[in-house]
Amino acid sequence: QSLQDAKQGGSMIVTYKDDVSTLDPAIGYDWQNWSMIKSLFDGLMDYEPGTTELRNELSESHTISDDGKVFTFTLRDGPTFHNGRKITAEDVKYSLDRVTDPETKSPGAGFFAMIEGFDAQSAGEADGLSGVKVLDDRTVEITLTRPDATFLHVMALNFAMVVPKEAVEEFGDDFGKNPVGSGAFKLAEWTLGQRLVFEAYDDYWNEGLPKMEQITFEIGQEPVVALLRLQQGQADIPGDGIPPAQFLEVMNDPEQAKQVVEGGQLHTGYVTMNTQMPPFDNKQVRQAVNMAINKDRIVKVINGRAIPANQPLPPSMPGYAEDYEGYEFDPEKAKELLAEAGFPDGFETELFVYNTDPNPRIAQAIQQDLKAIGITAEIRSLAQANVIAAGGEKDQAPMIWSGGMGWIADFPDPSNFYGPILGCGGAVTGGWNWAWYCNEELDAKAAEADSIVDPARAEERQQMWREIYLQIMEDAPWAPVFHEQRFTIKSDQLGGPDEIFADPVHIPVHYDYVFSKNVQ
Amino acid sequence: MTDTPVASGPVPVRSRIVEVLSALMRRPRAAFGMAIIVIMVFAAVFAGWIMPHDPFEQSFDGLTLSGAPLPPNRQFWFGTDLLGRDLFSRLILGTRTSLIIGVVANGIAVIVGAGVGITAGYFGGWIGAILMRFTDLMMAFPALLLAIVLAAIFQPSLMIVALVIAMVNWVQMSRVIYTETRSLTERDFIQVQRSIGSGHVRIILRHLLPHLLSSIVVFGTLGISTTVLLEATLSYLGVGVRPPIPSWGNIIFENQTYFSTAPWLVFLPGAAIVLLALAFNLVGDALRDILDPTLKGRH
Amino acid sequence: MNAATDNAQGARRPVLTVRDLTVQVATTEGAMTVLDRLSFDLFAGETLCLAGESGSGKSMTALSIMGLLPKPMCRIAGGQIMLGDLDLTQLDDSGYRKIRSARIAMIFQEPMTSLNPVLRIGTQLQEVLLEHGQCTRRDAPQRALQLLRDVRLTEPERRLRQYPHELSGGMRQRVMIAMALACDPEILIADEPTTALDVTVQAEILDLIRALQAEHGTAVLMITHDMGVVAEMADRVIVLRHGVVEESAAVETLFAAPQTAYAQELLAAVPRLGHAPPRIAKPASESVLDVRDLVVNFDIRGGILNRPVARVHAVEGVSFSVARGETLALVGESGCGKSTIGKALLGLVPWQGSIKVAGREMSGLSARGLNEVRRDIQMVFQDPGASLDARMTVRDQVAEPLKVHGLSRGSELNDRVEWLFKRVGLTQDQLNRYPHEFSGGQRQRVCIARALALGPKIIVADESVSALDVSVQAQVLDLLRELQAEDGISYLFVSHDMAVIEQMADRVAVMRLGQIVEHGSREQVLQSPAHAYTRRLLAAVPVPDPQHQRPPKVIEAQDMPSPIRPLGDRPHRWPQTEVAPGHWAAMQEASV
Amino acid sequence: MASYILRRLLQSALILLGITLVTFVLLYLVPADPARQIAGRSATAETVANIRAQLGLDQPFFVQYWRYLTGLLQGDLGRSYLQRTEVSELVASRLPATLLLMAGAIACELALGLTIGIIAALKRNSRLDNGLMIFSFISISAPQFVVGILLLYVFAVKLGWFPIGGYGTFAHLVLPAVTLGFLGGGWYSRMMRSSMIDVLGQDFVRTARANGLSKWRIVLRHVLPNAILPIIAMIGIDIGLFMSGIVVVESVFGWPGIGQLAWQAIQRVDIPIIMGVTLVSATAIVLGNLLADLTAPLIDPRIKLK
Ligand SMILES: Nc1ncnc2c1ncn2[C@@H]1O[C@H](COP(=O)(O)OP(=O)(O)OP(=O)(O)O)[C@@H](O)[C@H]1O
Ligand SMILES: Nc1ncnc2c1ncn2[C@@H]1O[C@H](COP(=O)(O)OP(=O)(O)OP(=O)(O)O)[C@@H](O)[C@H]1O
Ligand SMILES: [Mg+2]
Ligand SMILES: [Mg+2]
Repeated sequence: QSLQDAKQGGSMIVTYKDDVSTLDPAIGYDWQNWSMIKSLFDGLMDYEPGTTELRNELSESHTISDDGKVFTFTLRDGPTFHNGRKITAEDVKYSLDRVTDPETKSPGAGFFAMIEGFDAQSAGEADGLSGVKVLDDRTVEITLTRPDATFLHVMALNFAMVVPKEAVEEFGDDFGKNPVGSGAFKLAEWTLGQRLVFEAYDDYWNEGLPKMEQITFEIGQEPVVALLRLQQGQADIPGDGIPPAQFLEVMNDPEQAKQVVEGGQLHTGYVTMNTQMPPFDNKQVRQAVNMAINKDRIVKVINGRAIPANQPLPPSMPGYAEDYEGYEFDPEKAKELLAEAGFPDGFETELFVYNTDPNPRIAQAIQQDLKAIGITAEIRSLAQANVIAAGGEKDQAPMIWSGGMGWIADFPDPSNFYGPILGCGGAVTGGWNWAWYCNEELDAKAAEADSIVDPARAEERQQMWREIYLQIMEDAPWAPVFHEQRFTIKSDQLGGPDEIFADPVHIPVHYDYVFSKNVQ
Repeated sequence: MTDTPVASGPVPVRSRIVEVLSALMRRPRAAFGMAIIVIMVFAAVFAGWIMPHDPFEQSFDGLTLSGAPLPPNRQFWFGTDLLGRDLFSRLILGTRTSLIIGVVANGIAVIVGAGVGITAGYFGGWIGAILMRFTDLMMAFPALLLAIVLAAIFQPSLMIVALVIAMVNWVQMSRVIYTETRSLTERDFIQVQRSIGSGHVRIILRHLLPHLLSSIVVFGTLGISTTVLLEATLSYLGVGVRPPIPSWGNIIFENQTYFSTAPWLVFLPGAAIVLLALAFNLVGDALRDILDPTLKGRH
Repeated sequence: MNAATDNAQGARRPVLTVRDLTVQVATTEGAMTVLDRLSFDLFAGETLCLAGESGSGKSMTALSIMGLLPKPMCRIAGGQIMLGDLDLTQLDDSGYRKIRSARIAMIFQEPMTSLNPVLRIGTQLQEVLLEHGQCTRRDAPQRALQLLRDVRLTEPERRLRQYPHELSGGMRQRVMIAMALACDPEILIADEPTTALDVTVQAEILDLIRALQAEHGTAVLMITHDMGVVAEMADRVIVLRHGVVEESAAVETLFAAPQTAYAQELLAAVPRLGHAPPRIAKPASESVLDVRDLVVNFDIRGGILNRPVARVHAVEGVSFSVARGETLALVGESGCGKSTIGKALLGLVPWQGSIKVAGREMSGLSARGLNEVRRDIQMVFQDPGASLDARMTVRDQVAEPLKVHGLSRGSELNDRVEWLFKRVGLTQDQLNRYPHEFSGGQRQRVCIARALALGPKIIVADESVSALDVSVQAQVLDLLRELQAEDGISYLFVSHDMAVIEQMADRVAVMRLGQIVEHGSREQVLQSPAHAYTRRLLAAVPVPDPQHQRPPKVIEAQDMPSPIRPLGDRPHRWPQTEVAPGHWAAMQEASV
Repeated sequence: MASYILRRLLQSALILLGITLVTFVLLYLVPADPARQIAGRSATAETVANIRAQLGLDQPFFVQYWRYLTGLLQGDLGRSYLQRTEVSELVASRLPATLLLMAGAIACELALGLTIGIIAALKRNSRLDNGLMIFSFISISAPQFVVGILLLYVFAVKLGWFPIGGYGTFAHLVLPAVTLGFLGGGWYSRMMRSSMIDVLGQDFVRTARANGLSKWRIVLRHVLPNAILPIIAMIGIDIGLFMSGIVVVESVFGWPGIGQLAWQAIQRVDIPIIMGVTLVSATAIVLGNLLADLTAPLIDPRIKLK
């Protein structure tokens, strides 16, 4: 059954443990609401389903000026909001102004820093972004302060999605509970703490989509129970994935394993080492840690749900260095390095970790590996907020295991792994650069790479990023441990190509494209 | 009256403690409880000698190829945990933490609870009012929040978790004891003590306490299970013992989702907790029977 | 003499036959026989009294018949209890259930605790009726009401809806009787039904039992140690001692010519009003206790701020003094404030006024000072059961005051405790027992021993001999007098037994509603009572002589005038007039 | 009575004030900056400062607290930082489920606890009593998660008698309530046993027996009401416990109660939600205790409310 011919209709049930926090595209920023918002709203740009290739969405086409600073988008004629009103260029400007308005308190505002007038806007001194101009009903022109290769990715972020002014003004702060967008689905029901129901938007501009007539999100159930319900045919997708406890059981049962789709993820799990805190201010120590960690064993401990990592970028990310070998697992050599660095007997330190399974377990495995080279790491297993807070202080957390809070890319571009988490900008109090690594040379090189907007020079840009990350590996502020793989289990009734179920940006599935075999 | 007095004449003044202890040992159930307690204390103190494996060793052959823990077998009597460590050794080492929590911390909570309850009930008046409102306040106190704050501010340690438990767990006890003390204080025999000139401390310890023993035993032993499990929650939030140090509670807590695939990881530490609580209950019940003469001969 | 007794002399079959009843209790030292081959018959319509010293096994007999011996400590070791053709000792629990209340009913010693505190009177009555199929559910309330009328409770409709604690002791005892009579039983067992009550109420209850017995023809097994009650109630008497029958005879025979030595001793010990030996008037000495204008109020709180809204005027302006070696008796109806005075003297309740003990003013004393004073004044509490700690051996409890004040320790302490025990007539082997292993009277002796421990100058004895049988009572009274003679101890002697008072007191104060209404020397008050209430009190005293019987006059139980008053409404203090030198009385009081 | 309630409510208001203060202090001490969490990774320091100012987090402690209190008096619990929803709405949406589960759980606890406690007291020191004691300790020591899933597996998945989690009908309520009842029943049964034994030794029980009442009548009508008082005090305490949420059972059964909300908020340091939930559960505890104190005189008329 090919995707194109699949008939529309049918329904499915997705379960989640945690509450859906908000469906406001300017605010929602967790992996749960990220793809829900994608189905409710549309932006100017998007990705081809199941891939990381950009494509036009609400815009019919776009042009980039030669200096790479002016982007002109032409809107499609036809798309309407769920309230029936046609989308105009004004809406695009309103949406961008809104997300950057400090009143909105959007966690994504910083992504738009390259747009002209952003500084004034975020300081609350302007009436909108001066760089965003409405040329006519269907044309928007956006001017940047510097050429930026990632800009089109930024326009594909949820934060850039188009919202209708009248609805935002009507609902005010509660817009996130009463979203009105232009996506393939519209919100039909939201019972707090229990369920959300999405219904297909009949007037969706993209003919033939969505496939499902209705999606119900059921909230508040333990993943273990969600799996039971799936097995009983009462749910179609456990949104939180296969619970670690049941993973082997599922995979060892051919019947169930058949229903599992495996895919890569733009994810890296790593240990940060605070380069400002002794003894991690010593490069050799950091390198020793890199050599001490037995990544294969850790992958085994999490039942092979990941592949070992040797660099910050995940394999499917452009710029990934295929031929780079990384630090190999060699406790002996690690010990030598430590001795060279002046710690023949090792030292004591702390390893911070977010307290949800399997992170404390992974931390314990790392702990044992470090023990083998003489480093005694006390584990501090804390609530997420506390770990983040500790990482943001210069002298709090010598080591942090990133699991559970780690970097899943916002968009598939190598630059996304640098800025706030490895660049100097993030190495400030309250920042996200927990390694407190700041290499100004690399910062300059990163800026240079990002100013290459010409698609023809993409290869060159990737090369530059590769060099940046290899230099980082040389300095070793991180010890990359693994890249998580995604395993999505689905019910028999769901149809669609495997990529849909392992979409790199839509987690767990690309809701618009899943169809029901029941109605075929 | 054909009274058959066996021992008339002065009774030798024996140490009360020895007397109670020997009375305990004469009851099979209490002796059984004592034995369990002794064994557990022994295990806690001499863990280093008893443990068959290194409890922290994530041994290579402790996991299957696909990374599953091993069920009980000849090498690992109680099986292994998710990191391939020997569960039996971890349980033995965990006895330390769990005894400190379940017995010491819970014991402190019991003492504080009983203390506050008795004081409030015995003195009444504004002292009682203040103490009881304070109890109400503590009852509504967000303990988990306190845990998070402490976790972030202090270095986590067993002391802190014991402190938190002692701080939050005395409340129920105090309320129940308060009510009982209130009615006991009204009774004549306490009035008599006051008329004799007994001090407050003497009245409380010698005359009120024995009457409250039965509630204290009930709450104290029930508290063992709850605090041992509470420790796991608190450790999870980062106040308590740090991995890889085991405690019965955190072994259960870490592994509870695995109970269908690796039941030994949940049921064995669970059994240890039940056994500990049961042992204290058996001893406590017997103690109460011994100290409560009205129940004598009723078993 | 009533008609039923005459019938009993005929050859009628007894309703209850007890043969060779032996009861044992388990103690730490092994089984102990408390009833030894006891045999007697009970005939329809007659009243059989079980008399005898405290601890002789009277209550055990009653409990054996009811099948209520506390299990598993006590057991029937042999013998038969025949109810008609039925051997009760062979019955199982469900068999017994059909007998209890339906054929044999019992009134217990303590009316205060024998009713379920959480159920209404009506409910408890109806329950019994329904359980034994005495009436239909529809008729039950009506029958219950009738029962309350039968026992002459005032306002029976209201009582049905009340809870036990809302009734006075006398009323509760009437309810107990109503309950016992609910199923018209053949046999009624009454275990000291009036010990806890004051004389006037006692007279009412006894009259009531007699009247009901006449109406229903019930056989009554009455247990008492009060020979006055025996004389007034019994047709036949069995005297028990140490679990064996000493003497069994018709009441007239027994009183006229007791056969056994024990019975003779018992009867000789009976205090008789007007027969007390004259007391030698003591030379006026310094007063040990001096009370001026004592007021004890209990606030009843309420309202949002928990302010006092009303006040119990338990003691209202009482003044008296007790000289060294003197005994002042306090009499008065239940609830008039006698015990409260005692508690105030020991600083157990807040009070106003002035109390001087051995010349030291009590008000404003620190805790330490108060303890000093307490060595000079001690109290024997009214309820011996409640005033002993159930979790402590009596040895420890008697030793407690000595330890508290650090007076003696070690073997000296032991000797002292043993000496105290001996003095109150208890034996060595009882030292290490717990309170519940004693009979009521034995407990009272323990309490006296405890009060004596500190060697006080004055003892407040609150109904201290009420639960003692006459012989022991006489012993204890002798003891008290002996102490007085030797050490010059003074007593504030609270009692309702006029005969005892006559024996003990130098002076008597009669109380009513928190005030003293009459006050004078023993002879003045008892022989020429000036106040109407005193006269009524004296009239209610049972006379230990079967020939002398008061005509039954059943009085209805009434609510007492209440000492509770709204704030600011002080009770009127009755002015006193001196009717004779040293004899004061409140004269113009209408509501007597 | 009315004035008693009023007085207690006044006191309760003070306690609640105390609780808000303590909670506020604690939250003030938590080293996690809500502004940073709101601002996200891409934010600059200025943006964060800006947000902090908007939320008033840059104000001194007492100003913040005063603001919260004045808001509270106007019925404004504030807005969740991370969910951006009115806290009152979030709490209100979960309150019915919590109350329902609480009622169900207490009913189960009582049913189980009283039955076991009574039987154990009547048959004390028998083999049955021992068995029941072991059962009680197992039930107290059992992890909620395991009990919940086992029940779910047996009664919902295998036997199909009940739905696999969810909320709505009576059938949904049964399993979570039974799970909690199983756990709490252990407590109640031990307490019940000990207080039953006390009451069984009292005089009026002897009177009832002397009146020939049947065994069960004595137990149920005479002993039970006298023995149940400590249990009632316990229920008061329990209400509070349940109101602050039973996270594990809620998430096993997908029950939309307050516990999950609270747990998530605590993990994320979402201050307004934590404050709101704490306030609600504190209120429940205070009311629960009041309720227990008000019930006591209905059962034991000797108890006077003072
Ligand atoms: N549980 C017990 N253990 C040991 N001895 C007991 C126990 N109960 C009662 N006795 C003893 O049994 C004897 C008879 O007691 P019982 O209560 O029948 O006396 P009584 O004649 O009713 O005395 P009183 O007039 O004081 O009530 C007493 O010597 C008492 O000490
Ligand atoms: N703590 C108290 N609070 C309130 N009222 C009390 C208190 N103690 C005693 N009373 C009341 O004070 C009055 C006097 O009581 P008290 O015990 O002194 O009487 P009594 O003369 O000893 O009676 P009895 O002969 O029955 O022992 C009674 O009405 C009683 O209800
Ligand atoms: Mg008796
Ligand atoms: Mg009195």
